[in-house]
Amino acid sequence: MAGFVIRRALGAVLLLVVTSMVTFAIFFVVPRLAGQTVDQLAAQYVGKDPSQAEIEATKVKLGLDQPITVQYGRFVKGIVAGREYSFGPSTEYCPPPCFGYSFKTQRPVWPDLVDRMEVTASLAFGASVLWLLAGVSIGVLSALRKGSFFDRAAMITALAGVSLPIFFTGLLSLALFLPTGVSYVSITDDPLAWAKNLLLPWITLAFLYAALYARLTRAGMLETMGEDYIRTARAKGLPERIVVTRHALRATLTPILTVFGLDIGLLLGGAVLTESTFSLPGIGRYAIDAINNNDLPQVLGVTMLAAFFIVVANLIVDLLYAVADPRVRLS
Amino acid sequence: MTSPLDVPETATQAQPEAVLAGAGRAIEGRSLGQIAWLRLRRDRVALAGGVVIVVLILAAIAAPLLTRITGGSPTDFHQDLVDPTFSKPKGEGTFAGFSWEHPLGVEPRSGRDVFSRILYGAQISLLIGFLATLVSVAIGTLMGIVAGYFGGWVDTLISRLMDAFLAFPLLLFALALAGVIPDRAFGLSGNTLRIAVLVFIIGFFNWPYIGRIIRGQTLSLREREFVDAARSLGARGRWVMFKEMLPNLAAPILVYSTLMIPANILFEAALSFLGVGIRPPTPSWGKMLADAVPFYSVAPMYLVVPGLAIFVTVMAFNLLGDGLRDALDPRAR
Amino acid sequence: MTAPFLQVKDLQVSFPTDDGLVRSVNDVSFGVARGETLGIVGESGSGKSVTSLAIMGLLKGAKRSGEIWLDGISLLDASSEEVRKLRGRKMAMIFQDPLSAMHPFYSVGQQIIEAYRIHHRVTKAVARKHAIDMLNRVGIPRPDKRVDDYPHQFSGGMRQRAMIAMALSCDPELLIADEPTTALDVTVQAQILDLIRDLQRDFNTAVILITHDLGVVSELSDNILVMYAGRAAEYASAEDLFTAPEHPYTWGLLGSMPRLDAEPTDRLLQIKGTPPSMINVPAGCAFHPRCPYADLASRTLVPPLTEVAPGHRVACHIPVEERRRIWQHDIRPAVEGGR
Amino acid sequence: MMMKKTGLAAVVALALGVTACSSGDDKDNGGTAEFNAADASIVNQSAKTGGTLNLALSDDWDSIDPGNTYYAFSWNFARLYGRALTTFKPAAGKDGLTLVPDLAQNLGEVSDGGRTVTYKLKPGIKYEDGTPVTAKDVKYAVARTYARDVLPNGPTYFVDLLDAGTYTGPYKNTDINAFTGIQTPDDTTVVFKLKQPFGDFDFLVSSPQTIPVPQAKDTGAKYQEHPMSTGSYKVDTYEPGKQFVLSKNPNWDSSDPNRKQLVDKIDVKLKVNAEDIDNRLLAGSLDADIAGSGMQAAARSRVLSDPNLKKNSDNTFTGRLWFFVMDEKVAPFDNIECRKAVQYATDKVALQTAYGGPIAGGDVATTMLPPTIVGYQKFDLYATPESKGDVAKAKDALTRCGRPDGFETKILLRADRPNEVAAGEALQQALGKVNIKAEIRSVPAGQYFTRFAGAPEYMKGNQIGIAFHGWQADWPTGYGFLQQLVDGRTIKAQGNTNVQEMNVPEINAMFDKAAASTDAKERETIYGQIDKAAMEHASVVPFLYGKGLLYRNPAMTNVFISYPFGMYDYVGLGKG
Repeated sequence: MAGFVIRRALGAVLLLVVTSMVTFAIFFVVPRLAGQTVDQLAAQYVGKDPSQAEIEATKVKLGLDQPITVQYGRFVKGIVAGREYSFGPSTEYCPPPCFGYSFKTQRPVWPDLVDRMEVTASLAFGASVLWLLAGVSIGVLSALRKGSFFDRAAMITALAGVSLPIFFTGLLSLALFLPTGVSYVSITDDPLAWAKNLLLPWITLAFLYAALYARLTRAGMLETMGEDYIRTARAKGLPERIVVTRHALRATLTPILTVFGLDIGLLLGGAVLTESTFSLPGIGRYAIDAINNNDLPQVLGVTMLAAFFIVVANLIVDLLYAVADPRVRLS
Repeated sequence: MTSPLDVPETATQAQPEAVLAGAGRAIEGRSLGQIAWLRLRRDRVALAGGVVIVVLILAAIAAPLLTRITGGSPTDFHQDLVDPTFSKPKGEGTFAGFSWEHPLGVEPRSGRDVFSRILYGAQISLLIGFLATLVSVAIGTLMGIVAGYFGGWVDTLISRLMDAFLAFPLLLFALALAGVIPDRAFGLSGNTLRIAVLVFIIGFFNWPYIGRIIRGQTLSLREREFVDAARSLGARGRWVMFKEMLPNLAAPILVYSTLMIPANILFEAALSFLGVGIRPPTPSWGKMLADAVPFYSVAPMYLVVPGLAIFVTVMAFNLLGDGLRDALDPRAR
Repeated sequence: MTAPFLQVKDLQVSFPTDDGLVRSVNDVSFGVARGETLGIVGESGSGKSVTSLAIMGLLKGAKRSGEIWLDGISLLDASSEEVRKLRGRKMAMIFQDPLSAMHPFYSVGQQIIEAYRIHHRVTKAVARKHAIDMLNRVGIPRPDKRVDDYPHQFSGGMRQRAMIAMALSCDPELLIADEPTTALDVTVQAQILDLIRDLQRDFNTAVILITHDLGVVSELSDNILVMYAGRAAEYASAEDLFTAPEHPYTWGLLGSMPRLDAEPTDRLLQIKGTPPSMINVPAGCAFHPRCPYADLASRTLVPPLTEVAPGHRVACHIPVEERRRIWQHDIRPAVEGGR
Repeated sequence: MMMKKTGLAAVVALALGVTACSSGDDKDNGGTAEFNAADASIVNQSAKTGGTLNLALSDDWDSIDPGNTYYAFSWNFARLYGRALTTFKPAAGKDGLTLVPDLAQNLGEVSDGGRTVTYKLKPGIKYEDGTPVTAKDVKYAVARTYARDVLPNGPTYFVDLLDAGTYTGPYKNTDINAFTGIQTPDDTTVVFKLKQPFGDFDFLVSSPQTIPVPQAKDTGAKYQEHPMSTGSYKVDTYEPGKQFVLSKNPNWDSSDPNRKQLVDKIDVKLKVNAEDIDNRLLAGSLDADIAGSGMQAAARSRVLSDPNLKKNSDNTFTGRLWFFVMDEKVAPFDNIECRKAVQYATDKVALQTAYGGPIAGGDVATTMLPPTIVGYQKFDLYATPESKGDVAKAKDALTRCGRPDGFETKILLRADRPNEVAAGEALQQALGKVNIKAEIRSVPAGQYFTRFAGAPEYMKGNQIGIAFHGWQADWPTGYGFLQQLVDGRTIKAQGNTNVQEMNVPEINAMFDKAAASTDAKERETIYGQIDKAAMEHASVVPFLYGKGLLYRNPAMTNVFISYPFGMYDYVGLGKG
């Protein structure tokens, strides 16, 4: 087991390193290939009417004068060990994980990300509770009453759910229920307002995922209910209730847990569309703004954070899977 | 006369378990495709999806004809039909702006005909949906077969690659890439280039989904006798993969292609919604939704119409895809 | 003589499907007494497994008719809750593939304990003790350790032993073993069969042994029912069936028996063609497309199951004398020549 | 491209046909709440103190460091916590365009043929911590804006204008004496040394870049976390990207005629969703939208259709001009007749409707100078019926251009600005009627001026004939508005704002003449001439004088539109 954990953890780290390289390459190399010069990039952050000298100075400040390998090295060093940054008269140490300072706002990226994290996490976790409850229970009921009116209605609704773009359901629900829009209130400021404001985004997001999970659960449940060991359980004389809960559900939910972990990991890296639709200042919106502003430290920070969540979610899921499924743990 | 219980070359072994799978086929002489079609024909919901898709495709192709009958070109302004102060179509009520000439109303600012924009938007959505799927399926199938067939380090490498792809925040990358499309590249320019790049981005980022499925199928196919037979006859890897295995993968490829098209249509809509789609004034559904955002309280139908267009299209493909899967793989029911 | 412990009369089982009603079992009758073993033999789809599941009440969505009496209780008339209480306690079942038949997430011990505690109000500790005893009983070494292992940690044979321990944990009076040895290699097969025989003796259990392999039932069974396409083809005592089989299908099965003393591949006697689809059963005698002796009657009329000797019933259109002649002159030498 | 605006009130009143004669009269009586009341009068005049002023911004602030900010609202707001040498008179209507001394005792004393401008500081002005403000602090404040790698946001007028050699700011060389652009003979005298005369210099020093900064407290890019206040309020808490709170500055000189200190606290929330701002405004939990850019469609329609709400709103000029330019270096726009064809073909009403209509978009424009800028004169060189375009005249021009069958070109605009895209599509439509086939090319806003429209090489290389442009003056005079747009000597390889590459020696000379003139009236006349001359060149198609619908919480007191900034004046507000 320890070997397994270490192996998976090493794999995760490797994946993160690869991700960071690819991200770096995409955001540094591709714009160059598309014709953007480093001068133009730097000029974006000098303000109005920059002189060549000012552009050069800005390039030095942003580190854009260095070869890409050096820039990448600095980037990695910042994350691992932190970096020193000059603010004119003062120099400040940016502690790890240091994703650098935004070209545009000149604020360190990491605290901003942490800030945004609260919004995205609130959105993701709130919605996930709803969709797990709704999706799994509907999926199980559908599977148990396969072919019934409930099953048909639920599955058509679920298919509709996965067929609706979230920005459409989001906007529609805003237009119908909350034309004034949503504004995020921190849970620490006012938990009630927090929940009230997030309710609509939660439901919208949960609708999509609940639809996915209902389909997934139903399929998994049907497959499990056809397994030999379910027949064995019945042959032992177990009441159907126990067959369903202790035997079928346990086996069905384990792979769903995997999917769930990955979905949460993906969402924590920024619910781009949901946040855009509801104007929620989360990681996803931050990412879009960063990309639109060409703000490389922000882009790198947010991409790495998103990749980190996905990779860590993967890792946790793997480990949880090992806990849940003795075949994985003990082989 | 030989004894009836002798062992003729062609006889099936009386080890009964091994032959069950082929039972239906041998006796009824129906191909898997025929069975699937029989099943599909009974699935009214899936058929309805198929009919909607056919109608949509025809409508998209015939868009110039259809719009000539109604409101004209998707880019013509009719600002006499909009109220400039409130940025909404003239008239009262939810369906303000709807008329015979403009059966789905007009845009709040420009007065452009929504119906024709929807039809022309269908061209973009369907085109990108189909082509991107083609790209995904091509890459995914190739990688999946190679990984599944060769196994070993090739499989490990490709599988890790797929993991890595799934670990990337793809939407962000797609946004970043689509945001830097140059004006001219690969001998293409303008919207042709944009469509090509969108197809590539969407297709390229989605191949691991189908790749995983094909890999799994290949792994199980590899254990089947006919592959062994081909190999023992000296067939080389490429031959076995593409002449022996590929035809047997047709069913899953068909099913998952059908299910990928709607996903890709949604992806395109999302990119357009976020502002990196086709250039104006060419209409696309996602862009229409994005355009509707500031007006959703004053001109709600402007939001609802493109949203429903996406919904109906995606739903139709999903229904058909589900139906196909049920028909081709009854166990998945 | 009183009614046997298990009495099945004119059992019919049918499933509604997209392609119409499929009749998986037709007019099958048999009885099994305590301490007695019935072997049911047939290819896949012959209805043998469906028959056993019909007895257990484990068929979902199937229509059953006829009669099934277990120790004086009519299983077809009893409520599903009553039948559930009988399952595990009065009748138990062993399945073909113990790996897939045991829940992968629970230890072997947990699964035996669960089976025991459903029918006995005892503490977990007591049930655990019982589980260890049962594992010991079925010959699993160091049962106090292995009780906490998971199914996938057992070897195939051990798993089947554990499965048997689980099935027998509540002292059932009827044990149905559905292909208990198919998934095992030959030496282990023999051990498991020995185990079943020993346990049957100890517990005085009625056993139904279902298999496609005549070899398996040959030594264990008192009576043998050969099924084909959902119908009884031949029903006889084990001795009669092996010495004087009367149905061409039985002959085929005899010919295809793998034996320890022979190279199996080159001397197997085989039956031409494939088993019929239950969706589209051939008219008349279902076996006629594969039967070299088929005549017009075979193709049009379903042969009735008729008694040709005491306790020996056959469903075949070939006149009795003709059958016996073919057996004696053509088949027997071929089969025994193989021996 | 961000800055301020101004209005010549009398002209404005004529142009608008509203409050025609009231602008001068009402302001002392105080206006009552009615539609557009704050445009020409001070609404709810009151000296009542106490309460909290709640403001919100849907965006992020570039910086609240007075030396590092370039938004109009920010320059307006910065006056709450900092006093520049001059500022605008706190008055409604055209009076508000009047420059008055603030930190200085008087407006600039010009000497040395216009190359030296001297200001005397008012005595006794202190920072929030009680330390006195000295002339050196003003010098330092300007000097630090030279460090563009540290403080990149502000404008570069001082860098361009002051005679300071290759000075690069006080961070690499901390000796402030190295900066020769400003001399401080004593603690109260600030002497600017200019390379050449600059007529609007008093306007220039009204920018927050002259708000004094004590060198000892300067933390460079981090100074925004706590700028030292000289105004009536000081920054209490500042959470970047979230909010900040201002409270009364106890060391503020209460004899300051330009400010009030009525409310106890000013609370600013950042990154609040725009719909939510409107919603809270209407609910009264918010007093004003700090950006002053106008309400969104939903709230707009609510306000305009409800008289009780409408009376608390003002439809004001934002000081912006929206226009298209034709690159004179890209064929066929190197031919003035082809440019005129576009001028005549353009349907400005269609553009107006596309850009948001008369309330949210603005008034149809025919000149480059908006009505709220000193120097505005009304004229229309390319008049068409109802401003809806004239196909016949356009075709005539095309024929004269030698392109009777039209031509193909491209329209460049910013993809992430829906109004802009809509306007581009409207122009495309109008041009299509005269067979000018224009393809729309949309690019990311962030690099519009560094890489696309602002890079002549890109324009020429990609044969971009037409580009969208929007402009707001850094100070409300013709020079402040026009110089960066039409002075041919400002054309540069990137960051170019003279996108049409107009380089006409006569026009360039007029700017020099205006700069050298010490007579404000004469300057005003020249600005009008420049506007006309530029329009005659036909490469700029102005179509909208930007407007927005602002909403004022009826509980606010002393509310009026500041013409220089095109939004409510923030320094005198109170709560009733």
